[in-house]
Amino acid sequence: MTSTALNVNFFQAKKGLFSWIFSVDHKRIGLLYLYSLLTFFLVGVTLGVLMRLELLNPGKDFLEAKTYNQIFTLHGVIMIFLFIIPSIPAVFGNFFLPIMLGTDDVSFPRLNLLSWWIYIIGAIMALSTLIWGDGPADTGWTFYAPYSVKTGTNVTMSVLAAFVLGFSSILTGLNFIVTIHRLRTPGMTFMKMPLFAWALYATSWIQLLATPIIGITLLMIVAERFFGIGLFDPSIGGDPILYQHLFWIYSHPAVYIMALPAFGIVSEILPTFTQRTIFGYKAIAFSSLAIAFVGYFVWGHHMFTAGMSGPARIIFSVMTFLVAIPTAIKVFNWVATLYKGSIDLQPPLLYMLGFIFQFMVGGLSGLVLGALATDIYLHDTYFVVGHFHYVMFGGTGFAFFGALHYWYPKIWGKMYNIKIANIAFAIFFVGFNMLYFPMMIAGLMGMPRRYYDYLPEFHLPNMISTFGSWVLVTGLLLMLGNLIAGLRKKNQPKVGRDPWGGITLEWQTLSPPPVQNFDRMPVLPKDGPYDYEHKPVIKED
Amino acid sequence: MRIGASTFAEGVDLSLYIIAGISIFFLVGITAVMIYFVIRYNKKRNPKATNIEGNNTLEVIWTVIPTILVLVMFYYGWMGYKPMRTVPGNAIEINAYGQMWKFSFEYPNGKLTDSLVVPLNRPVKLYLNSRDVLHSFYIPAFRLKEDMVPGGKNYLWFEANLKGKYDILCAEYCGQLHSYMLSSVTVLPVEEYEAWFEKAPTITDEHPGLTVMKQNACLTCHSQDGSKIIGPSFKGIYGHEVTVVTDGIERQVMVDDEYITRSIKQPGSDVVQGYMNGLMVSYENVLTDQQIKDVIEYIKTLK
Amino acid sequence: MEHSSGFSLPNSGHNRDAEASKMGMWLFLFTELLLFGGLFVVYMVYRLLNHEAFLLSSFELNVTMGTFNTVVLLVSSMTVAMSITAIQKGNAALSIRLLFVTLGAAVVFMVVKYFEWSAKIHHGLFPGQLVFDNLPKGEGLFFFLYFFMTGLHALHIIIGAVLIAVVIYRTRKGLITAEKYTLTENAGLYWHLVDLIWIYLFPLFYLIH
Amino acid sequence: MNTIKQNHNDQGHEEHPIVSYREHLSTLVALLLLTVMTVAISVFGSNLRTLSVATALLIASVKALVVAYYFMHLKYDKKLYTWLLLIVGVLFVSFLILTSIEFLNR
Ligand code: HEA
Ligand code: HEA
Ligand code: HEC
Ligand code: CUA
Ligand SMILES: [Cu+2]
Repeated sequence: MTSTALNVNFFQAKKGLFSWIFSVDHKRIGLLYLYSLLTFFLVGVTLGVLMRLELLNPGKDFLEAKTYNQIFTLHGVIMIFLFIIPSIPAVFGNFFLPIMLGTDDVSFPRLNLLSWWIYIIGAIMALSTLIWGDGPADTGWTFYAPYSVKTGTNVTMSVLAAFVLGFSSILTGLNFIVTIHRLRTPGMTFMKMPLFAWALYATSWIQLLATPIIGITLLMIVAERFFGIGLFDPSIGGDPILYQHLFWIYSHPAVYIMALPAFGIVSEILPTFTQRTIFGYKAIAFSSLAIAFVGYFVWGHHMFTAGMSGPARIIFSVMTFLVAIPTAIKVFNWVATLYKGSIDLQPPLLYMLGFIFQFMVGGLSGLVLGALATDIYLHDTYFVVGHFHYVMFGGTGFAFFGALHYWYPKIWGKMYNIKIANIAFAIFFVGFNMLYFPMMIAGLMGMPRRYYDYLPEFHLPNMISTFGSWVLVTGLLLMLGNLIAGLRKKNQPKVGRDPWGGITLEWQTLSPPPVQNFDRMPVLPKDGPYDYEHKPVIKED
Repeated sequence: MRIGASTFAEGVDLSLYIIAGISIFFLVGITAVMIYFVIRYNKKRNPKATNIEGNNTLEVIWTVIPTILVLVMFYYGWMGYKPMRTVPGNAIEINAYGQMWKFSFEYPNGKLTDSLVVPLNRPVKLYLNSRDVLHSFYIPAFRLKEDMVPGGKNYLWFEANLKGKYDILCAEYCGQLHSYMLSSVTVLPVEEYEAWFEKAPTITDEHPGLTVMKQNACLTCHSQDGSKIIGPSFKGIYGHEVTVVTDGIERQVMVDDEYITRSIKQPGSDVVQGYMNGLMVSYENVLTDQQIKDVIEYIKTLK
Repeated sequence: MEHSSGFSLPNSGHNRDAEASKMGMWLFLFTELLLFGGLFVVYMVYRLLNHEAFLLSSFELNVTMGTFNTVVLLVSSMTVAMSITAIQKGNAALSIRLLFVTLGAAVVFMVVKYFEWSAKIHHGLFPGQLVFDNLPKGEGLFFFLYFFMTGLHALHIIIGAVLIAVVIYRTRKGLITAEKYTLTENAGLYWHLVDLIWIYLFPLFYLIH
Repeated sequence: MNTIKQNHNDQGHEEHPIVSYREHLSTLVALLLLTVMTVAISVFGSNLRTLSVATALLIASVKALVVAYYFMHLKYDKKLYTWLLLIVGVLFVSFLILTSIEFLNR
């Protein structure tokens, strides 16, 4: 490594495309992820809006049944594997974990770059199914056998894409665990680590220990399609339910890969905008580990109607309820953090309040699904669709955009228009609830999911939902437009090191940070990362 | 929610109300507290924050209370579900089949139907089978759902307690026309049911081959008018050549009785070019030789 | 401007950190364990469902060859472990020699494997072959799993062997020394994992009758 | 201009005890003995049936632990690694237990 000036920021250090796509700087890699992720997000979201259009009225509107099936599958695959699983860890984890730990990079910078490349390769594989053969898979993102083995669409390629993307996820997780163990700045014990780092730590363990299972499962689907032997087919003694077990052994823990980093974001943003220490640091930190661990033993709740044995249904139902407890603990601690704070209602905090509300709706509807009697009724209906959009989009998605608003000045050294950001949030919030709440109603009325067409009695909720999607589109475009406009505006006043008054280490350095992250030795607050009592004075220069 | 028409509805609805009640209580309560805090402790009103590190008593309280509530939820869920798996001994036993994209039912006396008719206030047990991929047998009004797994031994039972006609839907994604895999269940008073049950199927002047095809869902994949659905259309194929792939080698065959029989019994042996192997399952053990003959006769008439 | 000159962060991701590399390797090994773990779950379930068929099919496998390969792998594990001791003591030549023994063992293992597989394929037991397609219920699963799991394991042997070859090359070049032998250690860990998995594959496929 | 000098020295280099050749050799001998044992049980104890599978797996686990403990240096490394390996083991075994509960009660 050559020596670089301390106050040259990481944007200026080198120029040109290659200095980005082959950069080993964690900040640049984080931004690479951000740009690629947002691109795929827009593709996924466009597919979502198409589906809503088709579902506006019963009967055929403008899509073929098969096309519709391919669209929701691709929508699911993109949103899960390309957007929500990598989202917060790969973008903000990469960018901010090393800075928050007071170091200059992750433990394996080159491996980090490799993860991004693998991610891109996987993404290209997934999207390539659009243009050749019989089009994208039409199986649903769950790839349930035996249909996934029989259909003529490009299942093999989609499945291999998910396999490759899994590797990227594993390598990122591995990198973060080692970084957290090895590179904390002296004096930062585990109990003085920011909660975002804790959340990433728990997440990384899930990425590491759950992803291989889906990898091997998907390989078996490929082998089965290749040799046509019916590994999950009863005609040679196999069992189709076994595939579902293997799939969910990964995919349930994976929902916590999506949720835990978002919890970390909330735990960062709340103290900053209340200017007080977080309530119950230890409870929040350890509940992440508890969720990660217990989350491994609940996968069966996706299969209550699949013909599982009685005892298994009961065990999985109990475990599902137990995993809700640590989440409840977190919610209570967050709300308690607002108590006697000095609250500054800026856009990032708005997103967090939206997060807490919507995540509660999603999480509590998860409890409805966790109970045996009600799940028998609601399984594979739009109630489930409502549930997971509330937790994934209303939860993690909102946390992602909140984080973007929070760290925006640090990453780019500029500021967006706060007023427009607030308005965009309001539209976004209203649109979101208008889009997804009616889905839960439709589900309660008994409308199954993955339906290209529906009975007339479900018309009203579907119509409202489609209108909601248009409101949501408006909000999202306004939000992104505002953020982009903020970057392009010339001659704005420079934001300082610490525009929001936060005290975790990233606020002690320049905005944007220099290549080596710090231009002076960061100072740890006396009692833990949120010790606003002894708020370090951050000198501008 | 729809009105419940089976004995399970009460238990399911009760657990739904309990869980939803507790949930709404927490949702509204927490949201209200949140909004109150945001207003009460706004920067303007409260310029100086008070640092509170935490409170162990509170942590214990809000761990224990949700744990209890959650176990209550589990209990009601379990109690609502338990009767679904305890089948009374005197239940009427019916075989239910799912296949792409049609339900069919076989009554103890051999009667075949594609919609279900059941007596009021009498337990009925369905054995769930699938001929191809996963399906799920869903009657919202009965609060019942159970997957049809190929080779599986899944079952369900119910006792309808309200007269009427209710939807049956397929709730597990099963391919192109999944959303059209619908049927209905009619609940009749016992006497009417018995009269229906004894009645022989009405004789129509429909071609027997067409009846066989309707009963076996052939027409969900094969059209009679030349359009392509999942499989090739039957229109005008008899007596013409088609290109098929046999063990990876393309060849031309004449569509005759022998070829059609083979296509029905071993659809994988000659796969029509441009179509996917494995979608059509073998009907070797489903159709009798006479029925296959009828089908062939009928295909001949489609010019 | 007030910067402390010559300032450097106490911990850096760009420094050489032997402990971090080792930790990374262990974490990677965990993922490998669970990759095979998924297959073991499949194996267990299908064995529960098709008990007799699995017993019958396992007679097709050659216990002598399996035992021989087990011994080969165990010996090679020891030589890798010893090569670390050698390099720690500064004896590069010995370390290289021991690694060559390991490499030889890998080749022997693969040759034996080749004979086993070709015998099975000769009998038409490979998925897609005629005999395989007509096997009774359950036996097909056994052979599918046999080929899938031992095949994946063989792939790991090859990767491990390449890794060891790299270590040999770098030791020769003097890039691995008594002070700096992380690569040897990590290659060793990987190789032991390959051995560890075989320790389970062997009884599950060869010894269940 | 002020610059950061990247230092290339080792970070947290811990002392590594050197394991003797002797210890490795005796480990191998132990492993070989265990192998002979399993094969013998399986070949000569065929009337034990399921029992023999259980013992075979038990012996395999002992072997695996020996490999991990001596060859893979867990004995000399930080306790952290042993703990992590145990957690992974527990996790995997619970997957096995949960799935077998499900399939045995069908
Ligand atoms: C971010 C992703 C995410 C998260 C965090 C969750 C969280 C939870 N999920 Fe969800 N889930 C999905 C994503 C997620 N889920 C997806 C994608 C699917 C569908 C997959 C598919 O089939 O395609 C799904 C499906 C799904 C099912 C299967 C439904 C079916 O198909 O039949 C079930 C059933 O139990 C379930 C339950 C739960 C529960 C109990 C939680 C819990 O963790 C929630 C805990 C949170 C709370 C409880 C709220 C906060 C707490 C309070 C407000 C305090 C008060 C609380 C109490 C009194 C307890 N989920
Ligand atoms: C993070 C995850 C995520 C997100 C964010 C979304 C977002 C959306 N999803 Fe979601 N969805 C899933 C994950 C997600 N989805 C998953 C996993 C499934 C299950 C798939 C399966 O069954 O296998 C699913 C299934 C699913 C269904 C059920 C399909 C069915 O069962 O038949 C529907 C139906 O309406 C739907 C709708 C939408 C809509 C309207 C959005 C909206 O959020 C979209 C909102 C749109 C905007 C906010 C604006 C977008 C901007 C533009 C349109 C401009 C484009 C501009 C340019 C390209 C320059 N989704
Ligand atoms: C799930 C869809 C599906 C169902 C149901 C189905 N088929 Fe098919 N069928 C196909 C497909 C796909 C092909 C073409 C591939 C092949 O030959 O296997 C085909 C091919 C055929 C052919 C050969 C057609 C030709 O043009 O050469 C005949 C005859 C046939 N089916 C008859 C039937 C009959 C009779 C039934 C009902 C008892 C039936 N099929 C039910 C999907 C289906
Ligand atoms: Cu049958 Cu969906
Ligand atoms: Cu889940």
